[in-house]
Amino acid sequence: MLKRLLEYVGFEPGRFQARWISGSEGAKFTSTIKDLTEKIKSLGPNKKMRDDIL
Amino acid sequence: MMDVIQQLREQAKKLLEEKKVDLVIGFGQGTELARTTPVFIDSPEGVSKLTWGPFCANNLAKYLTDYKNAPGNIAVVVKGCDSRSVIRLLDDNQISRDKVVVIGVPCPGQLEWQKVAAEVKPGAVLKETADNGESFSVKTDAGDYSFNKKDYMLHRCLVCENPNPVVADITIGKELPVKTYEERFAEVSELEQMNTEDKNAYWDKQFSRCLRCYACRNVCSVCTCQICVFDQMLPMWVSKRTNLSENTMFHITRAFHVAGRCVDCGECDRVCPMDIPLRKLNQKIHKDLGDLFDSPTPGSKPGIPSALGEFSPGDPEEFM
Amino acid sequence: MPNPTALTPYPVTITKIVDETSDVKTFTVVFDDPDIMDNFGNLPGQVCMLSIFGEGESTISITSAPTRGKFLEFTVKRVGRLTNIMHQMEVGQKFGVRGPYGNWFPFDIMKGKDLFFVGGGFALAPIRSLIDYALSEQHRSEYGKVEILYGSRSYEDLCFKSDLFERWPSLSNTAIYTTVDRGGDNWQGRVGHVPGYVEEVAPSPENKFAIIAGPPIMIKFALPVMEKLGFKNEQIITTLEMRMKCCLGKCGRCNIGSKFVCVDGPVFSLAQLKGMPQEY
Amino acid sequence: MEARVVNKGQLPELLDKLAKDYDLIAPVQEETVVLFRKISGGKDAFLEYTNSDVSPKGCFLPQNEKTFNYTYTGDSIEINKPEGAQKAVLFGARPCDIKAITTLDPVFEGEKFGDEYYSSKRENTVIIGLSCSKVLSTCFCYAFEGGPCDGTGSDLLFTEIGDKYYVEVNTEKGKALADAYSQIFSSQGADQLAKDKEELAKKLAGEFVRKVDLTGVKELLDNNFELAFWSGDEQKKCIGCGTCTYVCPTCHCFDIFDYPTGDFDGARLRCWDSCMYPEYTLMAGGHNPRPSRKERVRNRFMHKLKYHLDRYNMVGCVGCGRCVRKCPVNIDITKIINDLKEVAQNA
Repeated sequence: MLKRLLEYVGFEPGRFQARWISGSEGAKFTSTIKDLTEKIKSLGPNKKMRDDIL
Repeated sequence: MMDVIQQLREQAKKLLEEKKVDLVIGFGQGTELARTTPVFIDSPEGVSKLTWGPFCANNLAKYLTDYKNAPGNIAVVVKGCDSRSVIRLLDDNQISRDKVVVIGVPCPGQLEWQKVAAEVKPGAVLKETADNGESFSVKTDAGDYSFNKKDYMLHRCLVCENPNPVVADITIGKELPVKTYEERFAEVSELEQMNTEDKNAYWDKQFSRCLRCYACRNVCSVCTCQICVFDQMLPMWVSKRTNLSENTMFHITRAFHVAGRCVDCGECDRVCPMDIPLRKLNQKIHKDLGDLFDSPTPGSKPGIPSALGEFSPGDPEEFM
Repeated sequence: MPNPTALTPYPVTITKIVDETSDVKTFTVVFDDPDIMDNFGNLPGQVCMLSIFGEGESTISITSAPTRGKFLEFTVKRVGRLTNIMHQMEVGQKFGVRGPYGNWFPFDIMKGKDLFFVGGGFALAPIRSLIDYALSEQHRSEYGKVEILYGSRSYEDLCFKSDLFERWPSLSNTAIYTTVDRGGDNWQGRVGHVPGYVEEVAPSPENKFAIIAGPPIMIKFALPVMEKLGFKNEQIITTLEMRMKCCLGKCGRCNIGSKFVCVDGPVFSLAQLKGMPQEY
Repeated sequence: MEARVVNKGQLPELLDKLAKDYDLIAPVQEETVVLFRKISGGKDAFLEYTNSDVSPKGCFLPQNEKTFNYTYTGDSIEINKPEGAQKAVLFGARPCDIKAITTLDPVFEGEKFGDEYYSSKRENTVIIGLSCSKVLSTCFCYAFEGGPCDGTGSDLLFTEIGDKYYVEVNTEKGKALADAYSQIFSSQGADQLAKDKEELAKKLAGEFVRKVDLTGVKELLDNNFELAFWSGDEQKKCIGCGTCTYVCPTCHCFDIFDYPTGDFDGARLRCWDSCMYPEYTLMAGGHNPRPSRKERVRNRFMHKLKYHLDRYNMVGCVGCGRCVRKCPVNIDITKIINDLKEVAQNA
């Protein structure tokens, strides 16, 4: 739901990801993070919700 | 609508006289011809303040939580959409059923007051309104006017699901057929079709106007937190700055925080002083709730579980 | 020269920290710029805005009298975010101060009179500046007898212990009365609430000003006692606190009726308070 | 008083020039909303409005303002203030909103407690007003000695008459600007237009429909803080949002807080705040002097109708009618004034 809402207000698909990983699933965690960082890199710098002072 | 007003006053009077309730919350004539204002009546003599018509946009169920710890019972006048709020508040245990007398009035639609005010002679005094099916006639001391529903109604009324209250102890007036003027999620679908960049540009333009007056939050009947996350100082999740990112954060959070509880009364959209189309955010959630969880509009039936508040093994698992 | 209207604070360095109680500390600070220190011109009763950059500002009364030297003292109770950080600071560290703001105790019209101070708990801090002013070498002769009646929950909660038990009693023509709500092994003095003690000490209102500061509940019960003793509203002076942001009468929140506590206060006589809405 | 004439056809040219020489702030339309923004030329300005949705007070007291940047390690402090304001022109503000700025002046430019951020903008900005051509049903500026063509507070006041603007030169600052663009500001025909303007002002003055009479209200409030009226419907229906205060041209309350951008760096910001929020007066110890809506609603209207008068001898309302239009539940200051007047008469 949140993912859909975020994409609806203009976040790139893939910018927000959620995975359910148990504490015992170390391998899944590493592969997910690797996958995630690669995808994020391919999306380039985030343009939305930049932290400008004013 | 004069007969509805008459009956409304009689019923309210009876409730107060028989001490079944201590307070009646209803609509009274506002300070503009095409506006009403909430009235709080605690004596039988006060019922003449009550009115009804196509200018009763406010969702009075909002006020029920103000009185949840007050002694005595409360009667509240609700339209179909507002009655969904009552159900939601009951289901969320925000108020107890035996404390509330729901006076339901089938609603033929509500007009946007600014649009009406632009046509009517300034300073005119309202005499009478009537529902003519596709339009409302508005009689004033400065002439009679007719407003067709398609052009003058609030957008939420064009896609109304429940013209008749879904919960009511007393119903005043005749049941009305469901009549919609456009497909319910037409606007949402149109936005969904846009590419990411255009969506982003669209919402940036909307959110950049936000003053963060919190009218959308405060008017919401299902915003029932005692201390809102946006008011918290320790830690400060969202600051008082009104820049684009903080505003975006606020609006996503607000919309998502009522996901599954929002009854689609459209009040947030109506009250926004900057005309930000807030309902398009909530409607997106409603559309997804329907698509993913087959969930009806929250509050449209008593006892339906909140789609995001219950777990079912059959729920879609996009993140497993 | 310091510009009191600026929203920018001036850096100060902490030269001394005294633990008053478990949650109250007194910070002695000196402005980094000697020119500002020399010309700060604070008067007893005034307040300052203390800045911990990254957290914000807080209104704190100046606990020290200008007569005691070129430094400022702030007695700070740990209640929120900013004060929490202050309590973790050490001698030599810096924070920001702007001010001085607000009015001051009417030490001019108090001249020639006896002063009777009534303090409860942490609230001895804002009136201590006037006590020290009146007891200073320069001004001691201008005032009559200085009496201080002070109480707190327990011995541990008494602030300014060295002042109370050593410095002030050693000065001429003073009387110190202390009381605590609950006694203990380390307390041989009086046990009981402040209002009751005031009734017992029964100061005569003649030629006297009473300066009262304390928690609302103490004030509530102490005022009838003072009235019974014959004190007039004009003879009773107190100091208030409110949430403040600018301290310049602009940000709007500290008003009581038409008065802004930050510029028209914090010092008010009971006569003034009675003419104001009860909204504090 | 001096006057000039500007051809309507030359206005875009004037605005283009002003945008080049100054920061030009003018009304613009975004979707259905009219608000004041910095514009780059005549094509962006939207002058066919009656009353903007947000007032131009933000030109002088922006909703978000940085007071300084800091670097703070606990052992060292560095503070950098932003530079003073740019030269600016506020064009097309309505008389009520300009009058509102004159009610902010004593707050921010008082002798004892000036405000450098406000003053710097105020000094560097030329205010060009634009008379109203219409009166809305929510307008009541006449009740505060204002009017649809009133020039109070403006440096220049434009009044649209036919295909021309009649321009009143109200200050030296205004005169300097008119002289600097003398090829656009002519003096020809000003006398006739002055008469036309009088006519227009008279006509518009007759179009107000709201009856607002402040007689006795101040005296009532002076002598009565507790009134049963404040426990009535107005506070019951208030939902506690900040709309009225944020759209109000005379509300000036703000919050000051720090925004850290790193472990040691950040900025101190000043942002609009609203007396309608519960957190506004909440103290660190948990005490709140105005704990419920009753006290907050009372404070807002007391501030408008009494406190501002007590402090600055000016009513804290100019009758722009924004809060009347924007309040979600139709709390209406004109009704409150009239109700209070009734209370006063019955007392």
